[in-house]
Amino acid sequence: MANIEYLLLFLVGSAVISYFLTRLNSFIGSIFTIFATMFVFVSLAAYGFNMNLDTTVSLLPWFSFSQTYLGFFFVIIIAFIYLMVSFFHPYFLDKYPYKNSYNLLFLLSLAGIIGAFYTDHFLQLFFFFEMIIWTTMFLIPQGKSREAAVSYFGFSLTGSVALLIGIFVIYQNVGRFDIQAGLAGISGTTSVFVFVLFMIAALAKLGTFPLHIWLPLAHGNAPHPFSPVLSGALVKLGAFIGILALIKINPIGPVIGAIDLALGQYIIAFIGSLSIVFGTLMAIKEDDAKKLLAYSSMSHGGYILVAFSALNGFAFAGGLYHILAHALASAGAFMAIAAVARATGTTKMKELGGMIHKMPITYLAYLIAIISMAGIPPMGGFISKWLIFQAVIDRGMILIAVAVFFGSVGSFLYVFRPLAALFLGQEFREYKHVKEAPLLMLIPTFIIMGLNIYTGVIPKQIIDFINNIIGENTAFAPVVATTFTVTATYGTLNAGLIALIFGVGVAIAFIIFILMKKSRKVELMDTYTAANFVHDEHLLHYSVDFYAPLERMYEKQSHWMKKFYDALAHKVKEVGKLAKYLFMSNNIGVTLIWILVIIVLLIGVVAL
Amino acid sequence: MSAVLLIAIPLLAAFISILFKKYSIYLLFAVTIFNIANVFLATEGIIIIGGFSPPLGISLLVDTYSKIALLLVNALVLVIAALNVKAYPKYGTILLLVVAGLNGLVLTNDLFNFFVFLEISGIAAYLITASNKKPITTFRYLVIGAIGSSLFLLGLIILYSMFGTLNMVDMIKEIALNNNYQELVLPFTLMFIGLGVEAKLLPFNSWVKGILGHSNTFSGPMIASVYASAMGFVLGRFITNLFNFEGMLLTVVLVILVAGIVLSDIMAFASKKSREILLFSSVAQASMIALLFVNGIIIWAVYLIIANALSKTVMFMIINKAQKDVGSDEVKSLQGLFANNLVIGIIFTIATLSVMGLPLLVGFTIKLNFLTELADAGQIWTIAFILIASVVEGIYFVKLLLKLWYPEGNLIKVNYHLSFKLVFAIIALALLTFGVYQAPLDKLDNTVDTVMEVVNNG
Amino acid sequence: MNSMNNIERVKEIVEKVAKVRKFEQIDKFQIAFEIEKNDVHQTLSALKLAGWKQLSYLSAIDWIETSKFELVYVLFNWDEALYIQIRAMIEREAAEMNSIISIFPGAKYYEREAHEFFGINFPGNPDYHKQLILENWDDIPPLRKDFDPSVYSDRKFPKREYSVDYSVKDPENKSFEKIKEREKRALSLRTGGQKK
Amino acid sequence: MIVNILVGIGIALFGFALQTSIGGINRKIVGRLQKRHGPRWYQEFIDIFKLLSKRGISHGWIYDFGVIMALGGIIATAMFMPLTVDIVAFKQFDNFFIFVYLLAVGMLGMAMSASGSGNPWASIGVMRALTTMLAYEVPFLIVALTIINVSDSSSLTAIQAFQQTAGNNWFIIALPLGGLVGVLSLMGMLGKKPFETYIAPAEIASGPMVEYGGKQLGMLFILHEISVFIEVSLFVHLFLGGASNIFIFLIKYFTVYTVVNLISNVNGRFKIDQVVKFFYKWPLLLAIIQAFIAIYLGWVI
Amino acid sequence: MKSTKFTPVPLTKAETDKKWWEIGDFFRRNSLWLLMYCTGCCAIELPPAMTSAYDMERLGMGPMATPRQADILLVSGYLSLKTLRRLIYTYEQMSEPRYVVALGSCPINGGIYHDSHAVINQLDQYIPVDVYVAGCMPNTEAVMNGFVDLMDQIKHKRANGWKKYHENYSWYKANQITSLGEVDVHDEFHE
Repeated sequence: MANIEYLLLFLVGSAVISYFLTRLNSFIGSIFTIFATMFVFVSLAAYGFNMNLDTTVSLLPWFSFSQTYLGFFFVIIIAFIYLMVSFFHPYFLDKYPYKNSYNLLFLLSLAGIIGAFYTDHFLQLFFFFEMIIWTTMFLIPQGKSREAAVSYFGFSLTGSVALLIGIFVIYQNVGRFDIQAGLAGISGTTSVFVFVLFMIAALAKLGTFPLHIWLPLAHGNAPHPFSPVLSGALVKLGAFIGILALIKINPIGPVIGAIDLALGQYIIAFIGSLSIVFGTLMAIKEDDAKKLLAYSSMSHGGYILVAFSALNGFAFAGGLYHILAHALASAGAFMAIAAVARATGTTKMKELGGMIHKMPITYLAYLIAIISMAGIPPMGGFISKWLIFQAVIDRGMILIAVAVFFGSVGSFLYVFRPLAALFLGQEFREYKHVKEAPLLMLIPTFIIMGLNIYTGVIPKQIIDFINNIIGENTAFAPVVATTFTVTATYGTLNAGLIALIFGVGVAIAFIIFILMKKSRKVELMDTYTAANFVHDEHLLHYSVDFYAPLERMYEKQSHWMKKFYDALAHKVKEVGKLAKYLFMSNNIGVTLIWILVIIVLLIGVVAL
Repeated sequence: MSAVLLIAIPLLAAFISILFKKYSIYLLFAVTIFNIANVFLATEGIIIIGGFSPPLGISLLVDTYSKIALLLVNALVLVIAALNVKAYPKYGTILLLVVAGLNGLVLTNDLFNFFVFLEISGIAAYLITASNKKPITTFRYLVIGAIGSSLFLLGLIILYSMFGTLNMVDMIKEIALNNNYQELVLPFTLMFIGLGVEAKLLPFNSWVKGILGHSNTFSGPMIASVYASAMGFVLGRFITNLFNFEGMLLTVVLVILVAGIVLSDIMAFASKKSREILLFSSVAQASMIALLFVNGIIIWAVYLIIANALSKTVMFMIINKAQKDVGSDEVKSLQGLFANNLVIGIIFTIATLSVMGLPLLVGFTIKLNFLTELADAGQIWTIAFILIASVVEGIYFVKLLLKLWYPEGNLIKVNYHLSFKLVFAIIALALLTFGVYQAPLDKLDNTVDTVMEVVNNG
Repeated sequence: MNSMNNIERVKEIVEKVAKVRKFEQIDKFQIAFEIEKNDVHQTLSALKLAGWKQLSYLSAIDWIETSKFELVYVLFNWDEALYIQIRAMIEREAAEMNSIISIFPGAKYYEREAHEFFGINFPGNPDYHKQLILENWDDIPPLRKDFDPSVYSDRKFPKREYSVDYSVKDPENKSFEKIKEREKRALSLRTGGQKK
Repeated sequence: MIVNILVGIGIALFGFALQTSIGGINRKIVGRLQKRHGPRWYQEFIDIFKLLSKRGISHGWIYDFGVIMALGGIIATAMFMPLTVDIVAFKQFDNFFIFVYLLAVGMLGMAMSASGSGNPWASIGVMRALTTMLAYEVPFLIVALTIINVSDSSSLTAIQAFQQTAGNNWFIIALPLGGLVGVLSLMGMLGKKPFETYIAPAEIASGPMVEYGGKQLGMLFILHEISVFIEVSLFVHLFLGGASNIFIFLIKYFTVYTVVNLISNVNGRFKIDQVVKFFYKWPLLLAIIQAFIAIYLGWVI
Repeated sequence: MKSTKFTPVPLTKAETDKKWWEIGDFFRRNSLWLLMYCTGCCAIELPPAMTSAYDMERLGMGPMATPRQADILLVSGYLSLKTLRRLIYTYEQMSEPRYVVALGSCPINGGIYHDSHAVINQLDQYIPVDVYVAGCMPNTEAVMNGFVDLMDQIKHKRANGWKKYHENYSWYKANQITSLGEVDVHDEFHE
């Protein structure tokens, strides 16, 4: 019987041990981290599924833990992503300035995550949140930029501060810090206040529209093995708070007649759709592969928000399914890009091309990840998007539907850009020596590929677990699902059948291919160039400004948000300088004036 | 071993140490160790000196609150003096004066006597800041300090004229009888401003930028942690017992304090020099402490004073030592300070994280608890402002930390003496253990300050 | 502003700068000066200042009899409609002419072409010797008069004789003589009357 | 299940044969339009089989795998397509979104093998194809949303049945603006002249197909025929009330394809950003207005 | 008396291939795609061939953009050295079986440029040519006739220029090298 408290202490202990082990030799340290995360994941999976983790507390008396299906759903996904990514550590750690602290902070943040999702006390939730924030904040600058870590910390801190103020507002009204009771206990204007504060926290952590500046910076510049964790796992914390705010608190504001949805929920859905559109447009324009995937996580965060704010059983199930599918897909994609970056040293699409010839397995991993990310049938992304579409259509939210459809089609565009610019196209001379990623790195890629397909073809087990969550947290009807099919308001989707028929189609095409004559092998440079003799691969590789005509249309508007936040920071500095001038001036007279002002103020005030 | 020795011995030693200059610093060590020992042995309660009855005679009040203050002040002075024994050997006598003055401040129950000790410690402070080699800033500090203490005296005189007694306990009894609060506003404001100047509250502390901005490894910690914590304790005692603000006065004081927190954090956000960042952060902490006392959260204010004093000593010492070796305290020029002294880096990070109030460190538990208490007191807007200020604080501290951790261009050569590392490691360890293991913090509670007890039952 | 006084104006400019060996008015809008080889640079810069900002063309003519190359610089003025040709004779053996890139940067490719087709060297032009139009040329510059293209054609391009198997009704009809006559005339035309 | 699969394959084959012959007939009609004879009606068959008989070239395994995956995806989509209300391979699984997204698999396969061929023109062609898809897809899906919301099911057979029931008439009449948007996006989907930016033979040497020859090009022609069959029959089922028996389906199919083909033959070709600007101006606006009217105000003719 | 019962005679591998090849020939000759390599002045004859006057599409023929897709390489007019180099590169890029149709007299014997240093005299020294259409700019009917001849040749399995190119590849290459120096050329503009 695994005890949550022992797991936490085990993690903190193994974090310290891995610190010293990595000081010895980074390979051994990383291997130890792999085993530590594996132990945690296995014990969570073994005992967590049927909810019999022991939550008694002996060594740390002021902590209190409780098991919920919702919490377990998040923990198992994030722990799985941590395990998969830890396989990458042995090969990446030597390049980082403070490599021995890397493993320490990695395991500490995992401990924070397990704690955050297993606690039922608001302050402990905040305790673990803050712990996750500052541990991950120290991991990001090991990559390329310091500014990314500062903006990540700034936005996450705003989020968690809003969360804390919300917690205290609840405490003031309900008098207790219990999560379930607290959220249920509030109503009227305080629930609006708490809803707004919790949504700020959710938007900041999810990296959706208004508070998304840190997302591309942090994911783009984080160390290569850490961005899958950042986008696959840590973004999901925001989703968790989003669920608390959107589902647990009863709907906010007047109900809009046409789509009978509360106004608060509709505003969040609108923000979600804004972030889908904005994320897609920015991703189409992006040249750095990791920043592109960051913007895609932003747009998928928008999907999750739309799903949870649609207040519909299928949308809620679709949202949870999407969290799982997106976590796997974006982790897979980021890991593929990390493998490429390790081999070539850059993630810029301008400098890369033709990676498929040297790294075919990484290519397959990336292909399956983006098929799921774009929501195309055989993979998990399609089922979750299908469920969300059902809810959006059922409610008839037209503007949200425009954004959701734009996002699903646009995601096809920007996921294809790295595929074409990075993997396909001409093979550059300077990457001739590049070899496929080592075996230890391929294990997680294979596992995630398998899982992507599994979530796409057999939705039953996942839908059943989601039904537990629905039963536990909401009053919606559970989603009916047999082994291969999922039924929603507008008809059933037979995922297994689609995969089977797809297989049949490919078989037919393969037969046609085999019957005909064998085609002549021709190397890549021998292409039709209107008979010009071109000898340099770079001239024949089309990857810079891939969607140039599309990008030109919204070139100017794409920097508004960044300018807004820079201006905000600048304004705060201005106020600081003004205050310094007012209060900290060098001549003593100013202080005297302030003293007199206060005295006169008080006398005047009291006397009147 | 009555508490009077805590004041008498240092004074006596101060005069003796003038005779043999070289050994004055070792005399200081002896006196502070004696004081620390004496604090544990001292008997609690009111101590009358010279047999005069309350309205005239000088009396001391000893309770756990003042014991904690004494312990903190003497320990810090010992540590700081020990660490700077090579750099600043000749400050033995002045330090003895400091110890005498601050002990007096904390212990005295007689308001006029409080003013006297305020003057003694002020003079000692001016002499210490003289070591900054920046006479203009010390002069500015001297003038504002003098104004502050004279305002305090003016307030005291008004009170004396109204109630005829100088003894704090009697004064509180008299005030309790007098029902007209209008008259008390003027003296309380004057005394609050007088103490505010010394305790670095926002509108009155323009001297802090000059003093701490050009501080060194000796004057920085002394002003930023020893004096700050002493004045914090004293201000706390006055606010909770004497002033008990109410009505319009309370709102104005609250506005001053909250504005103090938010504005000083924003000023820190806007400053480029690392020492300026630290000094504005300590100004913010001072206003926070005063705010807690105003809301009657005594025990968490005490812990905040202790934690802030310890972390500020560590941070000021590290930054000042680096500034001395590098020459300028611009954050750009200190870039990559921790690249090759890792231990110091970890210690500085732990101290900063504790000041910011992040988990696993004592700062977090303190912040969470005093916010809960504020929530109990129904002050949601104050919580909101404190937390918004903590966001700004978080951002500028993280910017500072990341600049210090990650070098750009050539590495700077700063080495710290082993003693530095040892002492700071102990402090950092304390911050960490009390962050994780919170049981001991819950042993004490608001009854630490027994002034009201003494007032009620004689 | 008719072109007559323009021509007078141009004549003065050129006479001031160079010794004009021959002046010729080709048509209403085109005049030509023949000057010494080493006056070319001054005249070109003078005319450029006067408004003839564009070097329209630079070509060479191979006078094989007097073994001279004649370089023709054609200048064009956007404001007044008047073409000016500056002609200069240079030696045919080891022909050389200082490059005018400093005056007209556009001349870079004309000089390269002149070198490729005539073999004239242009010191001062950094890459005049590089290949521009002809690829892998392995014979003397083709536009020289002493180069015979048909010899080159027979040498380089493999040829097979077509079997003449077309049937003609009466073998003696005059079409044969007509064809032979036409071939002889074409042959004389092509070789400039040298070969009978 | 095997029977359904065989029926599906039959439908896919029928679709291929139907579209290829109708394509041939249309080439003759266009010929007649331009006062010339035009090819035989089975010319498209001959072209395809000629291509399959030639020995093409291959640029590596992704070049071939992409084509196989593309054709496989498109055949799979065609297998789901219902011909009439009762001729359908998988009774209640012919969901509308399967067609939109399995077409995307076909598109992805072709795009992958085109960029895998290493020719910059192919990548530019793929980029233009994806951008055009982004343009015409969103208005079409909004209209589909209205149709699904009104007919209360997303399975094509149910939508057909809804339109064929006595009370209500075809969606092209019931939702007039939706019908107009449907036609425009159908032309975008088919890649017909005004929106034929990605097979622009003059500009980018037939776009993605630049490196294909022999059997790969043959397979891509089959893919093109079957995808045209899917798109046109999708239009027929969504807007023209599907068909109760096969002959009505043939007639409707022929009229739709010929009308679209004739429109396309009198049009020039848009630039790629004009296509996107056009689709995001009028069709999207009409689709939203139609959705607003149909769902909120309930005015369905 | 031969038995009228139909007994299937097992065909050998070669016979089945031949049988398939004949069927393939039917398709190849009824859908000939042109790669219009408009080198010289004879190219002006093709628009009328495609438009309503002569309508090439009747024969199943149509213009194609790239050599990979085309069956016929249509050389219309004189071939300078530089164009020949590109023509050979394009010819080798075409998918097999491929045919070459040469319009005008220039590919036959150099035409009016027979004595020029830049224009080659006989095209079939460098690549195998299946159909010549003589005439210094042959009439459109002549061009259409040429195509019909090609279809006829395919029918009777005589249009195997591409096989000849493989068989005496070295001879063709030798001729190309003598005339062109080398086929692949590096110039500063495409480096």
